[in-house]
Amino acid sequence: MTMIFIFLGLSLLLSYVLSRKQPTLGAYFTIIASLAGLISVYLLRNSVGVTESFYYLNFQITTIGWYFAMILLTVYFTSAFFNPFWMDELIYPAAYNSLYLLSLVGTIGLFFAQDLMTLFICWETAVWSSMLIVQQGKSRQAAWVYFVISAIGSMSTLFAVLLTMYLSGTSEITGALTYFTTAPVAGALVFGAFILAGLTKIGIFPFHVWLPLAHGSAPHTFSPVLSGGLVKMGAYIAYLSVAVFPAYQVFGDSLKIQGVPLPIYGLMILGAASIVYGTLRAIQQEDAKRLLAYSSVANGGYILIGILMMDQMAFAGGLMHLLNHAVASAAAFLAIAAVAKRTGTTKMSELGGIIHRMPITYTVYLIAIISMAGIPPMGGFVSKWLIFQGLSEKGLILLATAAAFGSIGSYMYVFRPLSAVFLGQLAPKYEHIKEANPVMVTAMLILTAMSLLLGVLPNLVLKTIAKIQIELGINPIIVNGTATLTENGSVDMLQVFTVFGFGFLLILILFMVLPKSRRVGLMDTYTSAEFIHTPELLHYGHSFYAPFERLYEKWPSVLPLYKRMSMKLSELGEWAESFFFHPDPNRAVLWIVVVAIVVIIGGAQ
Amino acid sequence: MKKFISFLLILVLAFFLMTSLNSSLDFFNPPNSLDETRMSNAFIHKNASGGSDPVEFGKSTGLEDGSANIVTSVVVDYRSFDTLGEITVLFISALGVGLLLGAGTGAKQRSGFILKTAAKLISPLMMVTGIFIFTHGHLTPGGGFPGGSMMATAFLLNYFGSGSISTDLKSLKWMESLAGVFYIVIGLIGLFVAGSFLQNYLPTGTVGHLFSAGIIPIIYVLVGLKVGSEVSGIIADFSKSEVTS
Amino acid sequence: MWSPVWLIVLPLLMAFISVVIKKQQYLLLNLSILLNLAVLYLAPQGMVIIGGFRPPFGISLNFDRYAFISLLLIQVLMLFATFIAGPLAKKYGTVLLVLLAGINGMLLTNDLFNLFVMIEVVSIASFIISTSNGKFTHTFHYLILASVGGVFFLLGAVMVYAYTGTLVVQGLFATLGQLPNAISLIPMMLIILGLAVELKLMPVGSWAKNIYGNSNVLTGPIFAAVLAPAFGFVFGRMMGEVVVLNPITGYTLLFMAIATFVLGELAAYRQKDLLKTLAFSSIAQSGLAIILFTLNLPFAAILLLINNALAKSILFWVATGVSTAYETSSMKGLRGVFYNHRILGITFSIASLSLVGIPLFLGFYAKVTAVMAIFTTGLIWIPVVILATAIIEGAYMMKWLLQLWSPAKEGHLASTEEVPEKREALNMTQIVAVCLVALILFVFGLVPQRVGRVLSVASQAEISQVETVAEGGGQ
Amino acid sequence: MSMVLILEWVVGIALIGGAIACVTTENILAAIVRLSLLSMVAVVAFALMRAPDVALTEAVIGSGLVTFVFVVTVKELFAKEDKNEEVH
Amino acid sequence: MIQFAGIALILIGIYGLMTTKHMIKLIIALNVLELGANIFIISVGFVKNGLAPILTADVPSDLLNFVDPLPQAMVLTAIVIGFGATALGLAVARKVYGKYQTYDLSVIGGEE
Repeated sequence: MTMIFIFLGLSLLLSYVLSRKQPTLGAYFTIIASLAGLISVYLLRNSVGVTESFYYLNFQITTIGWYFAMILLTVYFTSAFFNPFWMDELIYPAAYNSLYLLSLVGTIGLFFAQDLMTLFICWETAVWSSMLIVQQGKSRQAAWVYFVISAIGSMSTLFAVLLTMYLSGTSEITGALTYFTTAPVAGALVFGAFILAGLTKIGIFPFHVWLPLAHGSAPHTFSPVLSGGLVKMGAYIAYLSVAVFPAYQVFGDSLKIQGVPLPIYGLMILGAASIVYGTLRAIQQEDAKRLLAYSSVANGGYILIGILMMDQMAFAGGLMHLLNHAVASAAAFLAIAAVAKRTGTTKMSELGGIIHRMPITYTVYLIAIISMAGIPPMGGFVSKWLIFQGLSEKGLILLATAAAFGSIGSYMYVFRPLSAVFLGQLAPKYEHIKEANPVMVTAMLILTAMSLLLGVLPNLVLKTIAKIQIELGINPIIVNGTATLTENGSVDMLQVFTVFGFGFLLILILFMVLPKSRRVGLMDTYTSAEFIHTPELLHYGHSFYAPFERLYEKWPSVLPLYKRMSMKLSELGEWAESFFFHPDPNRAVLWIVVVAIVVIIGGAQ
Repeated sequence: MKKFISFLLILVLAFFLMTSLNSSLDFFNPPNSLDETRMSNAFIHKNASGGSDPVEFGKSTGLEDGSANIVTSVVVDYRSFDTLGEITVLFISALGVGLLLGAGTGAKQRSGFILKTAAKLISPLMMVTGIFIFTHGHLTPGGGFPGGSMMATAFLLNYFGSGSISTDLKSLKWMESLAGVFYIVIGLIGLFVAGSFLQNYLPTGTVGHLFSAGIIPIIYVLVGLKVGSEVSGIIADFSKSEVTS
Repeated sequence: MWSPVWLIVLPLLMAFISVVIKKQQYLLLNLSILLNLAVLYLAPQGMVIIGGFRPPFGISLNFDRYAFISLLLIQVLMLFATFIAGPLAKKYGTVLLVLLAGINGMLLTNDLFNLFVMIEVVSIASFIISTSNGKFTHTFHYLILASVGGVFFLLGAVMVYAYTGTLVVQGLFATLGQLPNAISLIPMMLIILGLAVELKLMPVGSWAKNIYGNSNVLTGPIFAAVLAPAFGFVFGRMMGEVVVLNPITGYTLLFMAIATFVLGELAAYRQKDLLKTLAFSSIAQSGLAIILFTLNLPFAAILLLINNALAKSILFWVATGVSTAYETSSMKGLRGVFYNHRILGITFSIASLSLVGIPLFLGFYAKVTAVMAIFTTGLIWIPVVILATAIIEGAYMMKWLLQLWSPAKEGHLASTEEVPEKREALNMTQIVAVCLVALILFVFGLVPQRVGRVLSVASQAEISQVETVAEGGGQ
Repeated sequence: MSMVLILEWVVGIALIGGAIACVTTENILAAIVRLSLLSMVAVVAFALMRAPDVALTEAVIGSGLVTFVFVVTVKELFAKEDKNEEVH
Repeated sequence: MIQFAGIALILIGIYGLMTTKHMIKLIIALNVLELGANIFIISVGFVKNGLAPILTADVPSDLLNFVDPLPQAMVLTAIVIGFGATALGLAVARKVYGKYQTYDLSVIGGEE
């Protein structure tokens, strides 16, 4: 394993050198490096339990770590296919390529970390290297918000890590965290600090603000990594804080709701809130990338709830949803990126009818959103179904309702870009665009194939998850052939796929047979002989769900709250500056006198 | 308002300071004799390095410190290193004044005939007094600082008298530099000869004699010269300076 | 022969000589720093007597590991500072020599009054250096405050003498500790208040904002990287050897230090001017060092001081170099400036990441050590404050990094059109020097444990005082 | 009460009074002159406390040189005042 | 009494530093403060009916009743240091005057 890190470390240097010579070359190299990483991590699947030390970093191969690392590497690997085509847009291509690999190193290190210090070091490395990549996109503000929100998580992790190390006297993760079975009060503090990091990173409400900003304005090639990959770091922290950290024991004495301790239930409520909030906000978005970012918020909620449940079904669902969402969201982002490469925009109201020019991209996107929305034949369905099963089995009605709401809402938001970007009439200026470059298409097809595969044969993944569950000592999910068994019944995805595939074929045949509709130009709009100044406002993709959005457009947003907080901090700083750092000797001497008086009065007692 | 608040604060501070200090200091009744624990007793009895020889003016010889003026023995012998630091402070502030005001070209000072004559008469006298003070620093009150400053005052009078800076500033610089260098060199000789920097390695002679106390008079002369030249430099810089905008 | 006294005397001798041979000032300066490094290497550690009288009567120098570490740091940074400041350092060569002598004296001396003299030497030299940026009202403000602080320190030292009959620093707390609290209170307060001015402790450190905030390539690094750690080390020595605190004064000091740290960072957070940001950041960091020294955690404090000194010197060199070249230090004017100066940008980034305490850099090790050490005192709320403030610190440092690297309007991709016209910020040799310091910082970050091992010896050698505020107050 | 004690009180009160007068006056030149006088009184105080060295130093530096430096610094203010008098 | 006066002078000097914005007056106040400190320091070493610490032919050989010479030595140093600081402060003030034609900091306001 050390070799992997050394290899990736060397290759990031090499990619820097190559990129200095020829940016595209370095970018192609990132594909090779991440592929090599993927293969070598895959080969580690049988060496669970092996520990290795590299310098003062200690690593251990665990099933869960392997599972997470594989997800991340898949996303990094496929996204890397897009890197070469964005080199000319970036001002620091060499830095981009090497930071791309550095963040990869950081994330993989995080999943394989054996001790808390290694965990934190890898975490921070991933955060700041990805922050430096995000800044190369459209917005510095976004990168900054990303960093600050991450820093809140980082610092609370650091606090938890150090307090744990201090109290337990060890830094080995399992040993240190299980210490808290005997110290529930400190345990609650550490749990809070830990889970805060997870929440910020997954983008759980109210820490979700960075997601739309960072995803929306990161370089197009990096958005899939952010959404599909880096967010999963938070999920890993959440996993650590309920599965490895004895959360259910620590909160064993607290009030329980349907068997779930209140603090954990509260976190689940936050998860549910982000499902609802993310869904509603996603429906509103005008920009395809921001829309997908909000959908990540919603899906993060599913993942969090699933992991927090720590049971047979929902937990498995949560872990599986990680993979499904990573694959689907990476594919969706990549599809949008491919469109943006050809058209130069991600605003839905400026696009339309791209299906006529980029059919493969359309297919990729279609399958990705089907998976994200959790519509049956795809992987997303299985995981969401499992989570829903778990929730309803425990009787957590509120959460189950939110989950159901999110599923239904996701139909709305995933259909919007599908319709606005790909369907409809093609704008004249895009008449001459071509299908995406074969390299990019390859990457997208890989992800699509995975989505399909996960939908048809979820047992491939569920086996690994069952192994994890056995390691944790909870009932494993039972997989029987292609069928997944639960207490409420079983689902065999192969059968489902057959049925849906049949239906799809039927519709396709009908579509072919039935007469075609008449095609009109996009801007062929009746305007009472007025000249149209702002044609995009008349685009059918604009204000797509206007009547629905109007229901909640007045709802307060969270971002102003943060802005106000930042402003308050500035004001406090200004106050301190004018009060204590005033450039007036009189005042300083006055302060000396005041301090002297205080000290004498205070000290005399 | 500001004055009132300041006044009030000072009153409060004064009250608490006084009540706090009252427990340890008796403002109106100084002690009758020096506390045994104070190290100054060793300076007075000249027995810091052991020894219990009686100290008598004009008689005792070969004491650890040969200066009749105990303050001088503290300043230039026991705690000579402080003095080195002190002349460094003066040196650096003279330098700073020079850097800040040195650009001035030199303003002519108008002065009356009487002042001129008086200055011309007094200034050599003061010069001599100054030299006397710092050469007798180990016997009588005074020493290098007032002596050197006296010299500088003479310089200042000379300036009033003649209306311009007559003494060559260059030579002042040399004097300043050399006096400092010699101070350190004498100290370093101590390091090589006797084992510690600024050690009094010359025979201390008889208490009360002009040629006694080892390196003390030498150092005090150097200090006097250095202080004199530095203060002169400061005066010259201030006098020359014009308001530059 | 190889006595640490050379560390003070040599620069002083050079300073006296340099008055008459002005042209060689710069040479003498660098020569004496190099010779000082040799002396540091050769001189045996231990107590050194000056004037031939043993400690209570004469002045002595305490050349232990603690002094060694601090002196080494100061000589190295001074060497780089003078080298990079170039022409300015030539003009102020004598002053820098005296400053060096004063700082070395301050760090070495074992006598309270001698410490006062050395502090005065240093502060007067630093007044002169601060005039080099031409903002005389700021210097004046500094001068008044520092003089008041000096008088306070002197009074404190004299009162210590009046009560205990001795001025020897080493082990003075034992003697002072026997005095009733009401008596030791005032001298302790005076000593701490006297140092507080130079330490930039909150209500009395107001001079630092403008002195640091208008610095040029000489003043910024000298103040932030040489003077700040020097006074930090002196404060550490005082806390370890002299100061006796009762719980209430201890908490007052702790509160002031925390307020300095938090409010300093907040003030830095709102700055739109690079140098002012760094100024407030320096103020805040010195607050953190004071927190650690007050809690009697010298090891963490030393680590922090070293990290800050190295990081701040780089930050100030780059910032002053760039802002002088582009005639602005505002966020808007410097946007994307590192596109022109990649190497400076990378060193700046390394320094700021280390300052913020990002892993793989020395600052991270310092922060972790500090927090772990504070846990041992039982005051768990202090690490919470420190880490929460670290978010703010990270926020503004990153804001600057992002702006300085990205030549772009908000909402647009970075483009070369937005890059300011290239000008020479530092010349090639200066850049090499900055890189060397950055390399030191980087290497220290790679081998933090080794650095820590060297330092822990130093901190153990120095601090003999056992009683801490935490122990006194936490019970 | 011995003579010395009376003298001490007189000097002490003179010091405090002089200091207040020196600090509170609005006129710069008056303040400088008062500082010089205060310094003179301090010389007496030093002498009273058996510190001849300090007294001598204070006399030469404190009341001599310091005053001179002050006066030279504000010599422009002298000039201004002269002008004002001429105008009136 | 003189010790008391020394403390009073320190406080008056601080008062001066708190109330004036005139640079020259600030330095004057600083001088008052330093003078007070010096007087206080000397008074710390004072002994009732003590002798000046100078050996002369008339001094009794038991050397008992001297005042403490160490504070005097310190004050000697402090006076010179004070002079240095004063001179430098005035030089700085003069530079400010050269720039703004006034010594009043409240007129100058905040220099950027």
